[in-house]
Amino acid sequence: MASEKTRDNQTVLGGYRALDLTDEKGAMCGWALAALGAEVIKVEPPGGDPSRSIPPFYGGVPHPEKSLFFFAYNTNKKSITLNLETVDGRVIFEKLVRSADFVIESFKPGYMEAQGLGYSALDHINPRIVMTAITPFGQTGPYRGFKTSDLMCSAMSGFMYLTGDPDREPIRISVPQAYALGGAEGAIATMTAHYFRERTGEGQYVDVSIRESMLKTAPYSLPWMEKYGKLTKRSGPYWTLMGQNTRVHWPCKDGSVTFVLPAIKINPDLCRRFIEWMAEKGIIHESFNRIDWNHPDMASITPQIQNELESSILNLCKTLTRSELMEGLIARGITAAPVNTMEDISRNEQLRARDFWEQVEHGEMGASIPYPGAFIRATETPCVKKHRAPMIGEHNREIYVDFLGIPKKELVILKVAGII
Amino acid sequence: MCRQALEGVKIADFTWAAAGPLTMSYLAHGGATVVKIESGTRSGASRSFPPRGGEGGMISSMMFSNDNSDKLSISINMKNPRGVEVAKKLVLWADVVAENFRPGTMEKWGLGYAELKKINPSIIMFRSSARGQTGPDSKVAENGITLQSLTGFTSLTGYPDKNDPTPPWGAYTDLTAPALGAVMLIGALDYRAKTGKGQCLDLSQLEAGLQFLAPAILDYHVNHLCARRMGNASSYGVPHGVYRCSGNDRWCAIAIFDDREWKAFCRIMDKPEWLDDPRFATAIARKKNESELDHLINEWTVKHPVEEIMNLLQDNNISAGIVENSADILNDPQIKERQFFEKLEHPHLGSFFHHGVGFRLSKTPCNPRTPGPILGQHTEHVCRELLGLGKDEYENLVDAGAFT
Amino acid sequence: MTNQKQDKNMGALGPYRVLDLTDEKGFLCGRLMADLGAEVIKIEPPGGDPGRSLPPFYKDDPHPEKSLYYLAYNASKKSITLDIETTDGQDIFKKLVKTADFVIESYRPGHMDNLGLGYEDLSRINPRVVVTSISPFGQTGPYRNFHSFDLLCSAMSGHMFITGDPDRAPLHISLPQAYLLGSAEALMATMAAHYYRRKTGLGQHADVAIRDAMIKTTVNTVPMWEYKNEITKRGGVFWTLRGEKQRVLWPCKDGAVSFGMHGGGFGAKTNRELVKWMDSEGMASDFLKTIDWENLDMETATPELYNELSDAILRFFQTHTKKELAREALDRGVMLSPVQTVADISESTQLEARDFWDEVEHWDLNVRIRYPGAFIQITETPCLKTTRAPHIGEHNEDIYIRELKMTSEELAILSGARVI
Amino acid sequence: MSKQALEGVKVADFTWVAAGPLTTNYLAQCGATVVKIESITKPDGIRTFPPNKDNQAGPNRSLLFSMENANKLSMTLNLKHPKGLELVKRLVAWADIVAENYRPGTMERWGLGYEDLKKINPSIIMFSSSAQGQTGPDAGMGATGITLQSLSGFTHLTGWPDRDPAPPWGAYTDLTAPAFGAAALMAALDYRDRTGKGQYLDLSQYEAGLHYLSPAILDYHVNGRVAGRTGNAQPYAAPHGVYRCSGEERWCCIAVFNEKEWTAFRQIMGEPGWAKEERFSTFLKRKKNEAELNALVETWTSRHSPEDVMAMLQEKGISAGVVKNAQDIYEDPQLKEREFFKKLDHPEIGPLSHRSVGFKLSRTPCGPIRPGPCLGEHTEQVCREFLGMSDEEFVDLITDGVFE
Repeated sequence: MASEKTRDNQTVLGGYRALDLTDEKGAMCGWALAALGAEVIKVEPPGGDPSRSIPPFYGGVPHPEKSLFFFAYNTNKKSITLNLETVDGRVIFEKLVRSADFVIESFKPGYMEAQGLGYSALDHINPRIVMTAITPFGQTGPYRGFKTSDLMCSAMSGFMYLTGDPDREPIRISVPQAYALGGAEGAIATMTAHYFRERTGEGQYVDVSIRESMLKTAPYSLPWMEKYGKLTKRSGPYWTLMGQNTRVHWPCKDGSVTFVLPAIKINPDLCRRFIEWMAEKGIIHESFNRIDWNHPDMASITPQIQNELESSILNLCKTLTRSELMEGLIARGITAAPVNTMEDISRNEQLRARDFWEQVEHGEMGASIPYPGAFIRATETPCVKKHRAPMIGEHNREIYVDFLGIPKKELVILKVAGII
Repeated sequence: MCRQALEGVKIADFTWAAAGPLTMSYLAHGGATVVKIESGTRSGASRSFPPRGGEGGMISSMMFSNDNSDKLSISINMKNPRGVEVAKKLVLWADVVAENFRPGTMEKWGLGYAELKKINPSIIMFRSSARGQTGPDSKVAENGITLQSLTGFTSLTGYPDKNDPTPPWGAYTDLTAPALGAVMLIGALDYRAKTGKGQCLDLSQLEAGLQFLAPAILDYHVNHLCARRMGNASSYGVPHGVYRCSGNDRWCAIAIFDDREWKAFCRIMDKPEWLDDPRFATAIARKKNESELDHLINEWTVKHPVEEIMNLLQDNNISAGIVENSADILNDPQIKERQFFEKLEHPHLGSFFHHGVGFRLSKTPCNPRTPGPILGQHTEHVCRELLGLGKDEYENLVDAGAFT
Repeated sequence: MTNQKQDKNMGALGPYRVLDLTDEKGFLCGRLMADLGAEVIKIEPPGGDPGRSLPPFYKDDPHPEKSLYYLAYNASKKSITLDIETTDGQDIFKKLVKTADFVIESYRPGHMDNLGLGYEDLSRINPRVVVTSISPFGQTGPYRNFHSFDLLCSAMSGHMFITGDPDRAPLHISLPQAYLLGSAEALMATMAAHYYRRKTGLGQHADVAIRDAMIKTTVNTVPMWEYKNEITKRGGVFWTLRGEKQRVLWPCKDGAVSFGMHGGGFGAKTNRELVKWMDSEGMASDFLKTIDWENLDMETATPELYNELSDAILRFFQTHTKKELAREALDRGVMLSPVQTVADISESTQLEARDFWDEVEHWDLNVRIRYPGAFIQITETPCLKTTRAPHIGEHNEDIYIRELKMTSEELAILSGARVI
Repeated sequence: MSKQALEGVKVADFTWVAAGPLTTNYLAQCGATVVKIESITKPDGIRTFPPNKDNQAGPNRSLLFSMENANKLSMTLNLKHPKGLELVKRLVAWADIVAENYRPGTMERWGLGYEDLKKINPSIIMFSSSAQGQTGPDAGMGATGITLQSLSGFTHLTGWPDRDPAPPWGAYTDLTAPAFGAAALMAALDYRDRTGKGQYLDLSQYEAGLHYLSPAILDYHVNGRVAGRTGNAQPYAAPHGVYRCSGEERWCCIAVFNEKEWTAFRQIMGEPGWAKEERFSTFLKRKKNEAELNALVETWTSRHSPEDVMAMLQEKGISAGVVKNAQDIYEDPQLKEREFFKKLDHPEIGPLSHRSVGFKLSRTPCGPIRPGPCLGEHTEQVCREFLGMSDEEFVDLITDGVFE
């Protein structure tokens, strides 16, 4: 228990232990705690966590020790194998709970209780324990038993309904997001409970709903519906923000750029800069010449003129490359960003200048891979240096033999009996 | 009133717009005293987002109320030296100073980390910015709409058959950054409580956002494969997407990952012949003929209401869910039963739903209790009760124009 | 399928491919085929074969890549992962069957048929294929679905009933043997079917019963019952092999030696030489020296005679160590062996002289391990040198990508669906 | 009768006693033509191995011999006679395979070493099985299965940990070597058919046997552990062993692998109080207290017949089997249904059950068709039909005593 351990004063959670029973649904929670210095022990079923089969893979060939998805969200963790569905597995887990500060799990609601390992049981063993359950819909309510997918959590959060073309189906971000956000939300919840525990000595049970953590992705549309009964709909490259469509996505010669089309009535100065730029390029709609841009007569700005501004800027963008366009936009004080791909990201100068990438050694593959580095810079308690995700059961000996004192001979028996 | 987990935590909150306030929301809901420092001249765009109510400086929007519930508002004129003086008093009072201005702004006010430390040696400064406090681009202007493109989310959203991606609705990085920021902030608070040491936290919303794309980044670094948008397809599940149902703009998300689910699905659709159909019998074949399959599934789904399909598939242990619109969410039985929304009475906007956090703590509630404050609503309360200023002292400041 | 280069030894079975679906019941069969040069592809369920949890383990570390049991009997094979219970798995398996000469499996009888992969199904895909099924009791008959384990096959073969001390329970060999004998039997069955295929082009189904293969270990006790209604019982170190009880294990100074006192022509030379040896040390009585060994029939010899002989020999052996007895027996042509441990065996000069051991490189463990080498020495097509057993799915890339020309994307689908 | 798998394979079989004849037994049972070559003065020692007809030893009276040599042909020859050797060479020219298991050097002494055979028949495959191989310092060591199983380590590994070894009954290495040898022979035959090349196969029964102990050997090489006797215990199950049942010398083996089985087993035993005790509550504890557990299990089994125990447990999916004695094997319903034993009428012994190989081939039947041959029973047939000898020549050879 933390109080009896030598606290590591370099990190926030040094000396704390988390037992991480999650699959892909909650991996990011333990990942964050590990980054904060906790000893996160991933408890995998014998044979390994099913999330090890999620693509992409190192070298493109599926292998449980080569899932890049698994690598990404299990850095700095340890791994033991344990079958919780056996009495022996339960007894061992209970021993580990005595030494732990956190338990994180993402089983179907009711599963842990069925193994005799629900919160009340763990609380009885270790009243300081913070137990975090990360599930698609939470532990209560009519949907709690629903069969889940990341897509479904996104779909039911309102976010997807708003993303995509109006005449086509709603879409999600192609790198699934719901489980990652749920895991991060779980980490906040866990830290909140941790803070309380450290002040009062009391642990508690944390019930995280992945869908609810996604619900905030659609914040503007809900009051709009509640107040006016109006449904915000998806609108492709436009953003339907205040009942109006505003273009935010601009294709150019070799890609696209994001910026918000300025409204002439609200921001005539920004518009003037565009007009001047277009004039330089010889793309200018005749109707703009009639406007005195230094003192525009707002009454004369019809929706049609606003539309003409949009189509002219679209034409302007198409004559420029992404870097030319970005350069021009920034020079004119327009907030904009290129639509970056992973390739662009890995070449980004800002990230390099901040020394963001962290080389992680994968000795077993003879490789060193640049990972996204610390998620936040902290002067006193920086995120710990990244260490590769564990191999299946890599720390069985350390935890079972060295820590719990199970004789090696018994460890073999446990393996053969399918318990570890 | 029940105990709350973060009771006693004091935050001087300079954040504005979305990414910053959403981070502080987690702490406010958890019980921290969050004093939002605003100014009448710069109250933040989100106060005026429709739907809104109130007038002029007192304007309030439902979105602002949502993002800032449980916080207090003090309105300080930072251009006035007496105003800055009040701000410094808040720094002395606080455990945390939070901000998400463009890097350099706080320094301009004399409130950089070095200065804060002089005032309050154990202060925690939480700084959230688009690209971090350092580096050549740190001061480039950014908003959530552009930042999600910069981070790569936009290039990963859209229909693969179209030339262009589609931006994810909203400002997606405004969700990813707060989640990770709050984790470290609470950790730093615990650390401070134990060691007395404060520190400065520098969150780059770009860098935090990239954590949510880590598998795709590793794929590029390792395999030189640049992830592309693929609509709703999954690299392994098939069928996997949203399908049109009867009614106007009604859709059902369906994901099938293995043989068992596929067999059950064919049975439900009354297509037993598909099990032996070389186009669909195996996952690889289904993937190859995915658009044809999607088309055929659509022919089935379009004849049924989405609720019926969801329930039918869920009864057979297949992942399916309504693509919920705002109305669906407000009426969702699960959300209702879990009381995710709290109806709070707002003086200008009336009674409406405020969203909570995605979790429940068994001993310490985290539900929203008070709506987002009206600008300067708590100026006097903060000065008198929290900072302990006398009545005269306070009025003196008012007269000096410290508040707006 | 005959593409062998004549200049390089590919082993007698060089041109052939084996798909090995067995668990521990049939491991050895494929292993021996690999020794003979066949390409043996072990098809493991995703996550690895359950046999990988069998002890002993490398450095007692119970890890799926470190089971010495698994390493021993899967050396020289390749490994791919494939769940043949899925439609995709079946589809791929059928593609592989087209390229294969042999399929070996050890599922419960009927399992392959239920999957649509029974012999009839496979022979439609590849009429030449030889399918070998290894099961405890065979594919037919009332016991075919019995739940089994190695000891049970020994118990029901009759061998255990006669092995062990009379005052204790029947015994099996501490390193279970039934599955190994069943595997060897299966190899023979497979090769017989292979020969027939060469002549006719027709494959067939070989149905191997492990218990049946084990019945031979009862030697003559079955006819003893059939003919004489005598049930042979276990007698510890005394066997009723030739009608009367005979000592087969003789204590000596530091252990025990095996020696059978056989009558007639079979034992005459040994017995004569032993008496000479005893005489040279002054321990042969006149009675011993005058026995007509050629005409001594142990079946009809009186117990008194037997006891007199055995008492003398027993006394003699007790004056010597195991090593002394073994050495001298070799020189004198006496059929006697010390009871050796694996340590004694590993020091054998005979095995060393015959270059029996194979040094196998385990780069993953950074070690070379000595394995038992060729099971038979062959002049023209020697057994191939043992190579390390494959890691789980080690050859997925070779088979799926290089050979079957599947893409990384397709493999990702299969991985996500837990097919590979 | 349908075709047999090895029809047309010709074997000149010099093997004797057990390990050799059991190897050619596979070939004979699968349809090969196996000519067993003996001399009248020195027949195969097993010809007198008990049980014998009427307990009277005689060359054609051993039941075991008939079983081991079913389907073979017997030819007698006097190898010391110059014409005998001549005749052998004609057999070698006829044969695909020459098999022998004499002490190394014996065949060479007769002028029948591999080099000699190759001159007669360049594509001949010669198979030698011996205790410790044809080369090496101990090659000449005489051995029987009884002694060899000790040398190979099997004896040391059989018995109770608290006692001296109880050697495995029979001659265990006589059983481990034959299948290896027969299969390698088939592989060599296949190679010869493809390439025209014969070769020499040197099987050391000692070495072949070690493959049955590989894990224990690797355990020694890697971990330095010398495997010892464990009775009937195994690390992967508890209880695991042989339990006394009602009746005299009646036993049943039982193995319980997992919790589901343990629960079912307890139910079958009627939930005795001891089974619920703390000391048996987990697998590790059952393993730790295995001796007590076994004793308690036996209190239950000893009240039932082994057949009942087997039936009760098998019905619930638990592995259990009768420890069969010789009588049980004869009466075994499974063996009956699979026609494992075939009753053949032996000219001197009378009807006798002959055991089959442990497998069935779907197209080509295998198993005993003819009892083991009487000594010299087929001498004439072999000479006339296989070697194409004329009446005159055959009679001359008889007269010369070549067949004695």
